[in-house]
Amino acid sequence: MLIAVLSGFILAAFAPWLTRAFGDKAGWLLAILPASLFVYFASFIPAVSEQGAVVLEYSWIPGLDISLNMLVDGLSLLFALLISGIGTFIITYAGGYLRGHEYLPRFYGIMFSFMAAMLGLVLSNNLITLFVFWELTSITSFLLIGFNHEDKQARWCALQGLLVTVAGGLALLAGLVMIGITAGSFELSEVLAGGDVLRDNPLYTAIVLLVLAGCFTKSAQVPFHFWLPNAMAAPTPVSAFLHSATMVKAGVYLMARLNPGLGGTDLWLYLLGIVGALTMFTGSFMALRSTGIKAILAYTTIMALGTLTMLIGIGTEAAIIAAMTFLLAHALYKAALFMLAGAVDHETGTKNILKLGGLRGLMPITFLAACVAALSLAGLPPLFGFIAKELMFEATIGAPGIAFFVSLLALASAMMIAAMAAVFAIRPFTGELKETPKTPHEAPPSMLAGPVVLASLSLIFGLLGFIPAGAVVGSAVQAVYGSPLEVELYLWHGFNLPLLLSVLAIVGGVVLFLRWEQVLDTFSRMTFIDRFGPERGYEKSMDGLTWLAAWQTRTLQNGYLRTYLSVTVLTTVVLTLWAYFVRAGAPVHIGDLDFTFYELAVAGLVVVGAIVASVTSSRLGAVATLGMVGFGVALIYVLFSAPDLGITQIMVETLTVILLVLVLYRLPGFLKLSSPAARVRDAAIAGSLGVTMTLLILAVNGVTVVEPISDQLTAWSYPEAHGRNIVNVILVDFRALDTLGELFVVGLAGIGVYAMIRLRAEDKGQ
Amino acid sequence: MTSMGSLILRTTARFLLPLLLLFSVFILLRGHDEPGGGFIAGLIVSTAFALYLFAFDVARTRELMGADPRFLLGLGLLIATLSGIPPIFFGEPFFTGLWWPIDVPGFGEVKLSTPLIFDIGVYLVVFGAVMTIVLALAEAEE
Amino acid sequence: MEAIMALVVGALFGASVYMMLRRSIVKLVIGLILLSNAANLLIFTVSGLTRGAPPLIPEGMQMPDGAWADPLPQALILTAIVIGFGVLAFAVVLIHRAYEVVGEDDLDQMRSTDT
Amino acid sequence: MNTLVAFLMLLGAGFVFIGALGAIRMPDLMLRMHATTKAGALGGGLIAIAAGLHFGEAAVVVRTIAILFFVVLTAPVAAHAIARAAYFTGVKFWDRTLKDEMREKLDTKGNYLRSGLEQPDDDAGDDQRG
Amino acid sequence: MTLFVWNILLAIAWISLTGNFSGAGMLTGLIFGYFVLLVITRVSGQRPTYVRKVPQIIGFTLFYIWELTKSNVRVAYEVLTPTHTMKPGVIGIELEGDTDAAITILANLITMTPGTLSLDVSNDRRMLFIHAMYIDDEEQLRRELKDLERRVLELLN
Amino acid sequence: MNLVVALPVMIPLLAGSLSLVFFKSHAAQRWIGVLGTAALLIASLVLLAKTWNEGILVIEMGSWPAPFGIVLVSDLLGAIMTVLAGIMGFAVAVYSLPSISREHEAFGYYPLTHLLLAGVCGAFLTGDIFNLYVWVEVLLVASFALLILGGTRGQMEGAVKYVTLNLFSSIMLLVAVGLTYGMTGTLNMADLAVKLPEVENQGLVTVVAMLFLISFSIKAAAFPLFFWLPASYHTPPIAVSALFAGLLTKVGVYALYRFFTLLFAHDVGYTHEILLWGAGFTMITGVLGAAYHYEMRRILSFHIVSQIGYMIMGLALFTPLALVGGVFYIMHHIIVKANLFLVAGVAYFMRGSYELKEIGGLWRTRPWLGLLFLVPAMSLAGIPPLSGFFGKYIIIRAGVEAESWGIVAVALVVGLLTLFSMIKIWNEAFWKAQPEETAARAEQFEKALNQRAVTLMVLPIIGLAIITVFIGLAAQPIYEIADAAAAQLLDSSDYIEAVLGVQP
Amino acid sequence: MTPWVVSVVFLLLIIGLVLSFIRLARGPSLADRVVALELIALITVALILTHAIATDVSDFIDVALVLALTGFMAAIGFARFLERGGAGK
Ligand code: NA
Ligand code: NA
Repeated sequence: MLIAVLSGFILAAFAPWLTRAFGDKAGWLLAILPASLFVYFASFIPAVSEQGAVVLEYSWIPGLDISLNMLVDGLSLLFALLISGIGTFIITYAGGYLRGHEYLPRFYGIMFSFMAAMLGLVLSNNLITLFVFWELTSITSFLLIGFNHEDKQARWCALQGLLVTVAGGLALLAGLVMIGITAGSFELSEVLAGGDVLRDNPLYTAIVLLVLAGCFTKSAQVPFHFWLPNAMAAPTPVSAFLHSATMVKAGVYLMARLNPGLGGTDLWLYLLGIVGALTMFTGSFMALRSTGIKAILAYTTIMALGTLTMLIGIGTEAAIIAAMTFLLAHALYKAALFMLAGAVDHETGTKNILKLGGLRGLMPITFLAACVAALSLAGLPPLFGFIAKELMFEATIGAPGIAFFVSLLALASAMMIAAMAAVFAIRPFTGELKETPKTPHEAPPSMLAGPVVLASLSLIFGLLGFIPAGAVVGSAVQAVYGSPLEVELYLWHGFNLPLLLSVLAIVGGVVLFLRWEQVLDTFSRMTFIDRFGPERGYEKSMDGLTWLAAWQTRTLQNGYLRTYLSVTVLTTVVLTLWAYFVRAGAPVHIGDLDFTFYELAVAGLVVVGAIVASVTSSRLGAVATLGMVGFGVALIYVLFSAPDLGITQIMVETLTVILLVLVLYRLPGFLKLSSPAARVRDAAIAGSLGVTMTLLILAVNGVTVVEPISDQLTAWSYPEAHGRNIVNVILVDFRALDTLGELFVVGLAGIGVYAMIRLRAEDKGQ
Repeated sequence: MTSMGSLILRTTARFLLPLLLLFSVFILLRGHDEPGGGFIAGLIVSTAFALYLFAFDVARTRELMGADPRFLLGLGLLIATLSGIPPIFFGEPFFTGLWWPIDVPGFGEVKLSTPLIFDIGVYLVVFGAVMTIVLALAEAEE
Repeated sequence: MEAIMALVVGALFGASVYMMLRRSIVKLVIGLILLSNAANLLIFTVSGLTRGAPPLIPEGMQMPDGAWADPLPQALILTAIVIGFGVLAFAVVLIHRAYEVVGEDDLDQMRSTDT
Repeated sequence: MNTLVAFLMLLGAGFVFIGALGAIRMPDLMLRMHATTKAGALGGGLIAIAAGLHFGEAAVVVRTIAILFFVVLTAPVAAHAIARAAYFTGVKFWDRTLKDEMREKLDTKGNYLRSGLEQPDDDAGDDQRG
Repeated sequence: MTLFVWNILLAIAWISLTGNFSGAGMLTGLIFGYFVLLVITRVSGQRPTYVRKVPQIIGFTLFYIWELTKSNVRVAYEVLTPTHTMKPGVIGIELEGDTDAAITILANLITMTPGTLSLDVSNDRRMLFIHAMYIDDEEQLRRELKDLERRVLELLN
Repeated sequence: MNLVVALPVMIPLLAGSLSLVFFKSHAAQRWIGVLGTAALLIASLVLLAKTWNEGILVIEMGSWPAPFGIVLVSDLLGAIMTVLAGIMGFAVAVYSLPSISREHEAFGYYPLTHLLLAGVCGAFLTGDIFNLYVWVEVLLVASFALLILGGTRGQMEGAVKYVTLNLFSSIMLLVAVGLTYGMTGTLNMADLAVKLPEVENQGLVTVVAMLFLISFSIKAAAFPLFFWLPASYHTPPIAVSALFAGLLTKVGVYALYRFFTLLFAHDVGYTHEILLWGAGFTMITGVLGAAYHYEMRRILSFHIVSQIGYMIMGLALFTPLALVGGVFYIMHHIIVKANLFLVAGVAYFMRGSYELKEIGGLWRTRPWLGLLFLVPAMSLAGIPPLSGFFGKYIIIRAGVEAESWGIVAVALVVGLLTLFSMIKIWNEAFWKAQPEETAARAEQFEKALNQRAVTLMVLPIIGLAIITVFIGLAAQPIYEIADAAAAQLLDSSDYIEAVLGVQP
Repeated sequence: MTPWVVSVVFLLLIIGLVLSFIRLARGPSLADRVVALELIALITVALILTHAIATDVSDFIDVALVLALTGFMAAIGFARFLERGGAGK
């Protein structure tokens, strides 16, 4: 199983090479993998039907509770079959659609990675592994959406899709981690078995909100739906795959997957039910406003995602059955429709439905398949879509608390979708042939195989509902509902409210279709939707981010060294003094005030010298004063028993002065550059550091050290280290490593100075 | 011509140079027992050559030094680092002092040792580094 | 005496930071030199001040006579002085080159790399 | 012996004090240098001798002699260097300065100083530096 | 020859520094001195000719210190009295000696004697310019300086 | 006695000295460059293996027993950091062969690199606080010199800020070391771990801890002390930037880890709370800076800052898992961040600019470079299954467990913004077509491209990318090492016993 | 050594130091400052020697020796600076 899941990644590495090697036939060849995977997954059907769920164990990072365990149950199997099944057709389709395209080889590479990621996502039994694959789908779909990357629009759309889904993904990660910690396990099979632990935990609300943030963004729920139509920038095979069975369904998958663990509460019901219903309605409405064939399909996808979310939220038996049925139905017709749309686009060169017409004669197979798939989309018998729609109405009617609201929105959506299905299936193909950029003719077999098969399946499943019911939908429902349910799918449920609603929907759809151009005209004048929609929100927040980033960076990183230094010094002062007063209780130990007048005088001269150096207006005067301060410091060392320090200080001071003199001779004199106010401010900052240091010394002055390590060093100095100058012995023996480092500092400074002076590259600045 | 044309300074520099050189060796060797050591000695010898540089010019100073100061710098670092290695052949950690006390006439007991070699490395590094800097600066000026 | 030295060290820190906050790169480097001195004196002070007793072992003895100043801080300071010297030699030349390249002694003219 | 040491110390300190006072009181650079160079060097030297006498050990004595030697050797050289440089850069003299024989013989452009004793055919540009 | 003197001098300096006045000390000093000279004299054309006689150096050092003391008294008087009686000026002194050592020693001595300060030697080494505190009696001053020069040259020859 | 503990310091010191002795021979320097760093890498791997097998290793330099002499100590954290330094050193040495100009070589590029590594390894391994100061200075001065190699105006201006602020940091470190000695009379870290708790006024210990915190936070470029980094890191040759990016700030982070687990764990509620706030702001300010910029090296530089926040967050939360996360994050980050700079360098060699607005079309012509960019870029952004994800995951999980919601939220949002700026680079440099205005220059650079040079530059990139993928896919062994390292950090007794030879 | 002698000597030297410092700070020309610095170096030599006598520790004399040897270097450096045309204002 693990190999099956990861095989996509492996093939991805070789796909570009294979594509180049096999040229036009590569699509067929490469499709063997998803096809075999389909067969492989199908082989699990009996076991799953029997046992409900199979967990296959593979370890990965046990220390972090991350495993590669695979959970094969009805839900994951349904998805796995869709992914591999539809994937098979997509791969062949892409071979035709992108024939000879410069990027076809890498396209296959990304596509297989994406497929593998999707499989991993739906099959993972581990929350974190699931997330790993979740993010991989985001990234790979980013690469797919931005496939035509030299087009600015495509890049923008890809980025948008990525940011929205990854933003949600990060929330999801937090939610999943919380689930894992709360439930005490990161294995789905265990988490879902103990749903009450989650629901009773105080973190439950947070978990739900975080997880749903991930699911809603991924599955394009209102108000995050805007990225999805933009993702149409991708080539059609990608759209078909992303929107029918995979990427966008990941959110739905996860909601369904976690339903046994998180569902069954009011929060879940209202959030999913209402957001889903609104999404459903928004999708339908926006579809009705659109003229691009891919845009229409994108909005109907949003509708479908909303529907699924709503159904999972409702969570009744009927709703779950409806959800899984709808899921399958949608995957079948939507993939077909996308591929057909691509075929039309590919052959005519336009996506605008208003510019298409009369293709029936030239593209008969396309037309036929489009009709079947569209009928399923519209929810007309005898297609599988009809069954799904019936079940949906049944579920909305039975929804606890929000039945009226969701039923109403469902009806409205159904009408609009029926209309759009008709628009899609009829307008491009009927009427008189219109002038298009390319001369249209029927698409090649590689591009028609998928739609034809999938459309046929819509028909077959509609007529023979027991096939899907028995094979996977039933198991999937069981997985989502949390316990086994009887699932039967037929076209005819008798005369009941759902049927009435269906009829209403179709009638309304027909009306809308007939007056579509008027409707379109009216709706497209409602531009406020574009101006105030959530996409504006995205744009505004991107602008805000840009502004904030610019403002913050220019403010903080403003280029003024003294700002940097002031901030650094003040941070030092505040943190140190705060701790000094609050934690240490402001200790001050003056100690004995024993000093001679000359010690005092030397100390005073050092201070006065430092102050004079810092205010003098003569550059070399400052250097000379510095020299004096240096001699003063040397005197202090000598006065307090440090002859070596005295000598070193004197030598270093002398050399420093020499260096300064050598260097400064080209530099101009000081100018009074700063204002008096600035000088006062700087004096305050500088003074605060001075006060801090004084206080620190006075505080530490009070600590008596019992036995410093230097006592032992002194004792060893002569007998063990053969030296009478203990300081020198420390330097060359006890702490030779310090001195070695010190040497390298001096040496490095030498090299650095040499390089700086001698290596004068062209000045590339300004 | 260089502007530093003081005959008095040149003469003094020539006179002081050997004295300072000798003094630096003295400071180096006795550092272990009295104030001094490689670092101070290195600075003194650098001062001596800096004086010479001030009195004459870069070319003459380089000529007098013989080796490129950067070589002395590297050599000093190498000596200092290598001085820490012999003890490992006696099963001791790096920088363990090895002592070969020799009664050198005129200096009493001269304690030839790895710390002394280390200190000689220090001396060379300081000398090399300071002269690298000073000469580079003086050259840049000229 | 430690208390007085505490004031000296504080004043040195203050003066050096004040210099570093000027716009002149020359003052900046002088400030750095003072700062280094200040830190060394701080170590010297907090380790305790001893008069007239350098940490040297007289001939014929195994230990210093009577009291002696703690040699370890002295060794540390010596190392720090040398390191400071190396670093400052670099800094001194750096400002020299920065001046040559930028043509100004004014730090405010050196902002092209930040934003 | 102690008295001698004390005397030398006091004398030395006195000279140093006078030198410093001169540095404050004298009206121009050259005159200040007359004070500091001599008084400082002698003062320092006397105290060095005092130290040598005080300790009385050979090792210390030679060191104090070395101090004396170096002080006395380097002080005039430093003074010369500063005075010469200051002169070349046109330092202001006290307004009661009587004459300056050097000014007209100095070619500041090439820092060339003539003696005024040259034969007309002497090559003025010939530099005899060693 | 001069090199050998130098070597001896360095050896003396060495034993002075080490305080080890033994034959062995002298030997070590000679060895180190030799190495120092080895380093120094690799540059040709600067064979030192400064010093010939060690005792003369010592004698002259005493003279030097004496001159130093005199000059200080003079300056001290000027500094300590409230009014300035100086008559300063710059004058040129013709030089007789022409070795580096002679000129340098003379110039330094002049700096250390009362009221005079060497400024510079002309490039042809024939004239020493000095700053003097009192040039009211210029001839007297020149005479004194000539006398000093004679002593220096005597010492050196 | 464990000689191997000192080898990661001694090898680069020797290599550096030798390079200086042979400063006239470029060939010798190059060979020493590659062989020396390779030796360092091997030695550090041996050290890690030995530390893993035998526990904390100690060498008493000069045979003087702790706490009197200086000891080098290799615990797992130290050994891990050393290995990372070895990897970086070797990768950059190879990368430098074609990318560093002859002139730079002539002026000490190789010895400077060795000595930088020596300083870094010394800082990682030393068990003595003053010795740490010394090594920090070594690496600092080496970095100064590397930073100005080339002498452009930008380098000079950046260096003035870099030098000033880092010197201030060093001075504060020195002051803190001095105060510590004044309070305890010892410098040995293990000894301090014993003696600091004996100081009567524990508040005073906190005060000194603050000074260490300031100093190391400047080195680590934490908020609000990071200014030096974005001002300078984008100015030197790219190989140098990569080395800096990978290693330098990590020394600060390492020191924070060492000090605030071993020495200053007495007032965690106070000190680590400050660290936590710092971590949060560091993440945010850094990532916003990156969002603002359009020059690759500047973007990457600000990301260094931002990522430091995660590492400090691991320390600040101060739970076992958080420390694991922090250690894991450090390991991941060093590899990834350096690699990004290296990739940017290759892009530069192909297009002649680091400005995103001036380059493009790389994905079209050089898809392999795109993949090599994506690996570290996505890892940096925390995209699974690359190394960065697991680091982030562990830290976030630790944050959730500690119920520090604020910092978790910040960490997540910053992850998103990191992705944003990585994608910005991707979109502009790789996806966008080469802009017309700069096409001529790009063509010129393409023409001048030397295939062998590109190969040499790409090899280390591939190597680092493989490590990134490996840390991700085979996270378990890395996790185990990080876990053991964190355990050593949390329980100092092993460290103290290994160094002082007595039970604390 | 008699304490009062030491005190007087210190006093004179310290006053000298202060006076030189005033000259150092006031200038006016760079040469004046350098002369003052020279003098300060000399006074420092004297102070160290006095301290050695006062504490009876001869080791401090080495410090004075080094200072006597190298103290004039700063002056030479400044002189060179002046001659090179650095107009230190
Ligand atoms: Na005179
Ligand atoms: Na970094």
